[in-house]
Amino acid sequence: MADNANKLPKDAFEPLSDGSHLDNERIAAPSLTFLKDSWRRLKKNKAAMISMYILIFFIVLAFGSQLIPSVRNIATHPNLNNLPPRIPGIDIPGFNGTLVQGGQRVNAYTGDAANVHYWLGSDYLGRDLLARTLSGTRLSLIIAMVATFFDLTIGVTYGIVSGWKGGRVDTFMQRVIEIMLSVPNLVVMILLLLLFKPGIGSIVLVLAFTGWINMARLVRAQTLELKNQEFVLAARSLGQKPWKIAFKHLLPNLSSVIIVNTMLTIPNAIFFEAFLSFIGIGVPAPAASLGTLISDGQKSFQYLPYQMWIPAIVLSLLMIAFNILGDGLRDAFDPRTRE
Amino acid sequence: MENKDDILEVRNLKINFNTYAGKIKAIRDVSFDLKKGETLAIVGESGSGKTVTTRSIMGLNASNTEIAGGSIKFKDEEILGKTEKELSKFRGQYIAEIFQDPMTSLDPTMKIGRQIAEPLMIHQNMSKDKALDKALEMMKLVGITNAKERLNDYPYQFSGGMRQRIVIAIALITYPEIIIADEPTTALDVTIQAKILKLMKELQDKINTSIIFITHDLGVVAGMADRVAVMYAGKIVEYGTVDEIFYNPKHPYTWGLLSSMPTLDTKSEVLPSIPGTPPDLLEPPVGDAFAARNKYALKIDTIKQPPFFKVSDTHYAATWLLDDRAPKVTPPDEIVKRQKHFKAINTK
Amino acid sequence: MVKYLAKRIFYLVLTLFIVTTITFFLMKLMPGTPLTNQAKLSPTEQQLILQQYGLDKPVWQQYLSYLANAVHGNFGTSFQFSDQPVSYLISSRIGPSLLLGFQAMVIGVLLGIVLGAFGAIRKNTWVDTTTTIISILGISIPSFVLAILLQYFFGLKLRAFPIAGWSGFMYTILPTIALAAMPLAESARFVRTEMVDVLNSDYIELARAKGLGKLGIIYHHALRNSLIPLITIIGPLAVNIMTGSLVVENIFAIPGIGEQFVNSITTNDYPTIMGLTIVYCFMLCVVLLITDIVYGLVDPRIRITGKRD
Amino acid sequence: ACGNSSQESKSKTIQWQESANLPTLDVSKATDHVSAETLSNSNEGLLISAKDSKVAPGVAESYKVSKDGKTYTFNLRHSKWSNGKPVTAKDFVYGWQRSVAPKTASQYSYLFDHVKNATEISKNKAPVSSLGVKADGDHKLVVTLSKPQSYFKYLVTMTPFFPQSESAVKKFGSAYGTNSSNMIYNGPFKVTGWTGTNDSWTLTRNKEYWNNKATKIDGVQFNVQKTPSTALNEYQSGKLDAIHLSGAQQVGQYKNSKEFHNEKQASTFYLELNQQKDPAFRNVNIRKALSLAINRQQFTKNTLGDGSLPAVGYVSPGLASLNGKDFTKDAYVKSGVDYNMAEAKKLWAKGLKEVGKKDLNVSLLSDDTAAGKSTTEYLQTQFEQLPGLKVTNQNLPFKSRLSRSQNGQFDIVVSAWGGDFPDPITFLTLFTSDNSYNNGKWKNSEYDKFVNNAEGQDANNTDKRWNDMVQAEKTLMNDQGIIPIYHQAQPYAINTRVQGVQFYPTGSGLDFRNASVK
Amino acid sequence: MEDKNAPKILQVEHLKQFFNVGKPDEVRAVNDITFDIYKGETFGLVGESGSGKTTTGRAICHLYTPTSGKIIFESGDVSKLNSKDKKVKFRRDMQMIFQDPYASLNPRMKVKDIVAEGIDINHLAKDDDDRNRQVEDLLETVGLNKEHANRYPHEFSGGQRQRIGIARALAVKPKFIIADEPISALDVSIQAQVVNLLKKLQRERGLTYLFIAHDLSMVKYISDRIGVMHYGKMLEIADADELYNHPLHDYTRSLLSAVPVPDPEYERKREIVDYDASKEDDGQERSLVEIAPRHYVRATKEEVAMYKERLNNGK
Ligand SMILES: Nc1ncnc2c1ncn2[C@@H]1O[C@H](COP(=O)(O)OP(=O)(O)OP(=O)(O)O)[C@@H](O)[C@H]1O
Ligand SMILES: Nc1ncnc2c1ncn2[C@@H]1O[C@H](COP(=O)(O)OP(=O)(O)OP(=O)(O)O)[C@@H](O)[C@H]1O
Ligand SMILES: [Mg+2]
Ligand SMILES: [Mg+2]
Repeated sequence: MADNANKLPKDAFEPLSDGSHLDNERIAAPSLTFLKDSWRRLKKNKAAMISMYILIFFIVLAFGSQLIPSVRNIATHPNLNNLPPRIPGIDIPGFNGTLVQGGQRVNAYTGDAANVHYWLGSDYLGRDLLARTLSGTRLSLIIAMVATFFDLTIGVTYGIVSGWKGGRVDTFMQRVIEIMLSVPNLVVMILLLLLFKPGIGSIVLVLAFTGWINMARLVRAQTLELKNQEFVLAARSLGQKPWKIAFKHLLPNLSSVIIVNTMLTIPNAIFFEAFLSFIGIGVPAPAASLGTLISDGQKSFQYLPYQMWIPAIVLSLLMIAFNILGDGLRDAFDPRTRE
Repeated sequence: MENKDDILEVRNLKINFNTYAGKIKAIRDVSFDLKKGETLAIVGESGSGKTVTTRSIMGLNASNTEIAGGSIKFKDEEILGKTEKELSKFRGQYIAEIFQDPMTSLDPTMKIGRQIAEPLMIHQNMSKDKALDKALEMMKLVGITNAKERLNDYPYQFSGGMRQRIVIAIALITYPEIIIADEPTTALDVTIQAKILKLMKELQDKINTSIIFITHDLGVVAGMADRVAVMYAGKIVEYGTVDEIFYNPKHPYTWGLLSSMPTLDTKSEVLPSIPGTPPDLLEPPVGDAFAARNKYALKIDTIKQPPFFKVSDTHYAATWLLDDRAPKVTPPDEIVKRQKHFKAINTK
Repeated sequence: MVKYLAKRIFYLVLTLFIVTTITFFLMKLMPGTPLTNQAKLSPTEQQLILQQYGLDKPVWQQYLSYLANAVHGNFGTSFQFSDQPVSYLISSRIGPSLLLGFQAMVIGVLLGIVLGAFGAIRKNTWVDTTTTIISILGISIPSFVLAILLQYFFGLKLRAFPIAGWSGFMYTILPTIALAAMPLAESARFVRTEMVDVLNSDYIELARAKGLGKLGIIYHHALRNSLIPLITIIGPLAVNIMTGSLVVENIFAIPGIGEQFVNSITTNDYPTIMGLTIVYCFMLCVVLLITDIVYGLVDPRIRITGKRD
Repeated sequence: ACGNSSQESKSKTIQWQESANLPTLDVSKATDHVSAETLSNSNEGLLISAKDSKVAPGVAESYKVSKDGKTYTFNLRHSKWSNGKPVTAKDFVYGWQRSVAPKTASQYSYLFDHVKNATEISKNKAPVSSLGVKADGDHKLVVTLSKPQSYFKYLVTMTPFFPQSESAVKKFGSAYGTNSSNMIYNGPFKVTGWTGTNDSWTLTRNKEYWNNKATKIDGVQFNVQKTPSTALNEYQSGKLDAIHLSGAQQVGQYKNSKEFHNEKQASTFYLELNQQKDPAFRNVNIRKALSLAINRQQFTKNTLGDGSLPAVGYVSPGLASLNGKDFTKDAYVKSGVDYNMAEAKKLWAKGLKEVGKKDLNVSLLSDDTAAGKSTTEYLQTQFEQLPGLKVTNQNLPFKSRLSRSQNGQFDIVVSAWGGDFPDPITFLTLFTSDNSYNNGKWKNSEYDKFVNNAEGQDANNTDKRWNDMVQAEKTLMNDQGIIPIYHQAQPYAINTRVQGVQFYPTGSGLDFRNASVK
Repeated sequence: MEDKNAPKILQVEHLKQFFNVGKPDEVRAVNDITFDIYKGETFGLVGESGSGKTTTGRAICHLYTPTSGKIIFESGDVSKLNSKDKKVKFRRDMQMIFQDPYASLNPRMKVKDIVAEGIDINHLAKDDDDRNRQVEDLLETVGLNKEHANRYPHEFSGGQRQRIGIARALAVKPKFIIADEPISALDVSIQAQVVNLLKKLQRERGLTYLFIAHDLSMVKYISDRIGVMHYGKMLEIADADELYNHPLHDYTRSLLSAVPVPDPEYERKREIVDYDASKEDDGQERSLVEIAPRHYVRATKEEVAMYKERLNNGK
């Protein structure tokens, strides 16, 4: 087992006694914050990244397109109604302005319409469906986001208070949640919507009213856990004020739960808005959300399938993208998946 | 090193883990063997590769494991490379494992009688009733009172110490040839730990099994082991009989470990500690991995990994200090004291 | 356990009471009365009609008598169907809804378990990917879109199933699928996560160390431990199905209470809306109670100590 | 499933779509069209509706009207109830009394207002027995009116005037008419299979009907299908023989087919402007401007597209005619229903100046149905072309809409009126100053005078009465008291195997007496 | 190290700390304990898991409101700190060091901000520069580099994190530190680093420690006096050597007999002494009695004699 140390330097067996080699508190790895680290992991998740780009695409498109006057103020052209999609230069059935009528594919762009192009068709009032879909997407997103913002603030506050206070306060607050949970939320929404004047505000309110419970429960559970974490105790033993603890210690550590849950609440809100619109108690006309567009399109699905397909696909894509991104973020934030 | 009654031989084991950050070289050339009926303790600090080593003996590696080389032979039968199905014949039957955390290693929804009996039903095709009878015996053996009534209890109805006894019963029920105990008492209180350790020794005598005992508590090692292997950064740095390691350690890391632990009569104002932290196994240093924390380091330590130097037939250490060319160094006081004691027993 | 049950039932009653009270007063705030042709009725007749519906008394009296009647399952008379007690309306229509809901729940959850379990066992393989895609689609495609598509393609184009209506098993298939998609997706996701967790747990490791084969581990240890928590999402899934049934019953013309609920909303049939609201809450409460009891029975930790967090 | 549909098509039962549930079979309480459609085939009054605004003999073989137009004598035929008991004049007396009695709270009791003492009875000021209807033996019924009513013959075809068997009403008690077995029938069909709440029920041949041999079909099954697209799917798969077509697409698809039936209805959709809430609407130029801004042609053709007709006035065309000339021709006022945006803008500017306003913010209230939404959306775009006008749409469920219009909580409301019987007066009474359906509170003494004359002093004089009504309509249109938009039609797709189903624009609407199946 | 005549810095009198009072799951985590800690000493607290050590520590630090009993810190009753100033002062004077190096540092804060939290709360820094300087000093004091200030906790090893925790506690210049198992989560090789640091700080700053642990060798090494807890009760208090050499209470004896020692010969000879806790459940009144000077045992009146004898036999 002995070694032939021929090639070793002469002083190989000199002690390194000056201690210079004992550079022991050095940290080699580059500094990575939690968010950077999570981001790195998220970037590895292709589906989540694609979803994120899809969402960015839709959001930019839906909001950016509002700068175009014809999208912001959608004109009606009763004479150019129910035209199928026609995109200049594209000649695939479904996008070339033809539709099946009485078993035959005919060109719908005749007469007045001969020279117009509705890329995604027009609706029963001759409104551009592309513009309508964009506005609808925007409206759905706004409703969902505002509602989510409300239920986020309500839910987070409720959860933190309930978890942090503990004791009787917590018990009472949990009872309230239990009771709210044993009422189907859609029923509550419908009852409230019957009461309020139908409109975007009411829908937001109604969505917010029922949406926060999940967030509150998650935040409470997490708060309960964090509350007894030693770093919170440390802050308390330093005399930190409770509200500062909430902001400096709890919130940042709740952020991943909150972000993930928000990502999953938004599609939920989108869904409920669409649902309410679909059963006819959603946003009032002429404002259109994806739900009302689907509801409108559904009526003539057999003949003008594009009127439902387009908003339905956009809606589903949004939901899918939010869900996948939410899942992806959960994985990215979850330290257990850190390898 | 070859020995007739070796029942397990690990040779030049190299294991890597593929992770986001890169390849973690967790086990870097580990060799040891285990004799019939003996207890081999593996000590070393967190992350030194103790668990990974034993997991590969069980064939229970994580999915991102890459076995980069070496062999593990159980009674001359190669274990590495066996399929999951073949491995499951070994597990529980010839090689059993006692896990660290008694609170999480039992199925919360299965009656403990059944959990104990399960290996028999798997490996010996025993009927459930018969297996349960055996389980009952085993429960008595590991010191569970009212064993009969408790056969149908669920894990949460037991205290931590009792659960660990159950876990031991599960490991023992097939009278395996090797028991791997990965920190079986770390989660327990000292008084319970003492009882469990005693129980393990008694049972070992009874069924003449070999134990690989993993821990980082040198006190426990002193009580349990026949032989000791000290691991550092994915390598064994010193191994020998328990007396050799405790009374005549040769590796500076072993020195550090032994002297940084106060005994009940340590009086010195400052404990000789090992500075710094273990190296990052993503990029293990060239040369001796311990060099950066070693105040006895030689220049060669930063250049070349030390080979094993033989101290006695049973005692080897991987440190350049044992090379003839190395300067003589004085170990810490505590070690000097121990070495004196070693001389004393050996001359006796 | 008995004490726990008593407590739960107390909360059930309390919930129903609160819900009844809130809906009652909400309804009082709504416009519209049973008098459609109000304008053409003489005051005497108007008075008589209001009397018939008990709307002539002060609100608090109406409230008390409503409560008293509701306890006996009497929710007054429908505005929409003349002389038809709401309780009869509900009882005669609840059957199809329960059947559909039950079928959807069973199919959704069972398939969900299978998918979720396979996904977890074959984690990070194409099986897992497929499972994930199915469950994401199930969660993301609204039931009403799914129902319309199913009806169009399987009912009209392929003629594989009846388009709509309610006369026999064949008629339940499409609506069941439409309703089951969400529970399927949710439970598949849930089971997958649970199972992945369980499969990473120490006791599964111990089971492997015992020499148990893959199937044995899944069958004896992993399944039970990952399915028990599934019980906790049955309640939310039931809510899902209830939600879905509102449109799915409408689209498939199923004479159920979901269809009736939407119908009552559009006809301002307040007594029916109230009655159905209470019935929905009651059903959900019962589902929650049952799942709670079942959870206690299957999870020994709760069965024996009667404690839960 | 495909199997049964072909089998069904061979049966002599017609599969008919209904878009709403059947609320009741109690003839006194039925107010909606589903009950009317069912009951007018399962029960029969003294007379029955016939083509061209005529009436045909029903239970009454013949009838006589006294000179002063106040006494009607009906001679009843020997006919039976579905339980085998004879239908007698007493059943009519009982039935009418029941419909009028305040206790019944029939919402149609106002139809009896010309029958002697009816109004007093409904106000509980006279006993029910004092109602001006008497049985003269089993087969003669004498009706006394308080004033002449030339259209009384139409009224007796309606459900509240149907006979009712006292013994049956007593027997079934409060459950009378709440399901198909708690009811007896004297019409060509019996209702079966209605539990009171379910979504389908059947008219089955009534063997006891006096003219049973004329009935050619076994029955009609009504299927409630509220989702139009589903109904269409079911029609195409052969499960339904007849469906309501909904929306331009469905109509467009069948417009040129033999299956297409566009049934005109005596129903007009019009705008009421709330003059009480918005003083600006008291200005006639503003009202006219709004009316002229509506392109009714374009709206009905492109936007609604469901076969409805652009409004030609308030009273719907084809409802009534005198000497072969339709009422609407006589009473046509072009400016009331014209489209002329340039003129509209001019009048609008003028009107605004007159009321001293620069702009106007109004809400437009309508139903939350598909047609309701299209209407508001269309009107909004048209109206907003008038400078300074801002329109907010409000689409509410029917009853909410109704209660808001009746309580004056609206600026502009899309109202609809369906004539009860084929006489213009069924429309015209609505806009007298104090009529409770006059939601906009448009007041015009001229108009009131014409309507009162038609109902009062000229009631028994056909020509004068006609002229009164023509003048009333013209006054309404000239002053733009309301803004008519369109006359509704109900388009159907009916399988060609089904023949002879009769539609009427008013009242029951649907008659299977002569229907046959190939 | 310890001045035998030092004044008391902390007096705990009949402290009771129950949880879920009045509910079926009531826990009597600390049940009537009394002890004093002298200025400048290290008081070790040992006992098995669940015996109430942590609860005692937290109650003293006023993280819990005691169920009953008194905690007097530097002549002030902790539960009666009515003025804001007093509270602030108390919070500065008494600090905690925690067990879990992973849970005790907020993962979302930079080391700099973690360490400076106490400085910020008490406005101890004049300006940002001063704050940074103080943080750097503290980091150096605990043997870390000042470059570490801008990093996040997860980038550090367990021992380093524990030292950051110590720096945080030191930032407010406390007099008294409760160290709740500060080393039990650390590797043997790292434990000594932290213990040495704690000892050095005590020497330099005259700190008083309440040192909680279940590793008896380490407790003995670091403590001047030791209290033994069991089931929420204090069973024995004595000077460290005295306790180890002459344990009186059966539980202490059992505990000591179970301590593993890195000495194979000793281990081979080990005799485990069993302890039966039910012996104390006889309903008799017990309290801490001073059997020998500074050596207290929880005993009934009758048992006192027995313990005295035991002590004499042992010597
Ligand atoms: N599945 C894995 N993926 C990546 N790295 C792993 C994996 N399993 C173990 N490691 C790494 O391998 C090294 C050795 O780990 P091992 O668990 O064997 O240490 P140990 O000696 O048992 O430590 P402890 O005393 O903490 O149990 C560690 O650096 C660990 O991070
Ligand atoms: N907030 C709390 N609510 C309820 N019970 C508690 C709470 N904190 C502690 N306990 C209970 O009080 C008892 C004493 O706990 P404590 O943490 O003080 O023990 P310990 O001696 O520190 O144990 P360990 O060595 O495990 O840290 C335990 O039974 C524990 O479960
Ligand atoms: Mg390990
Ligand atoms: Mg503790």
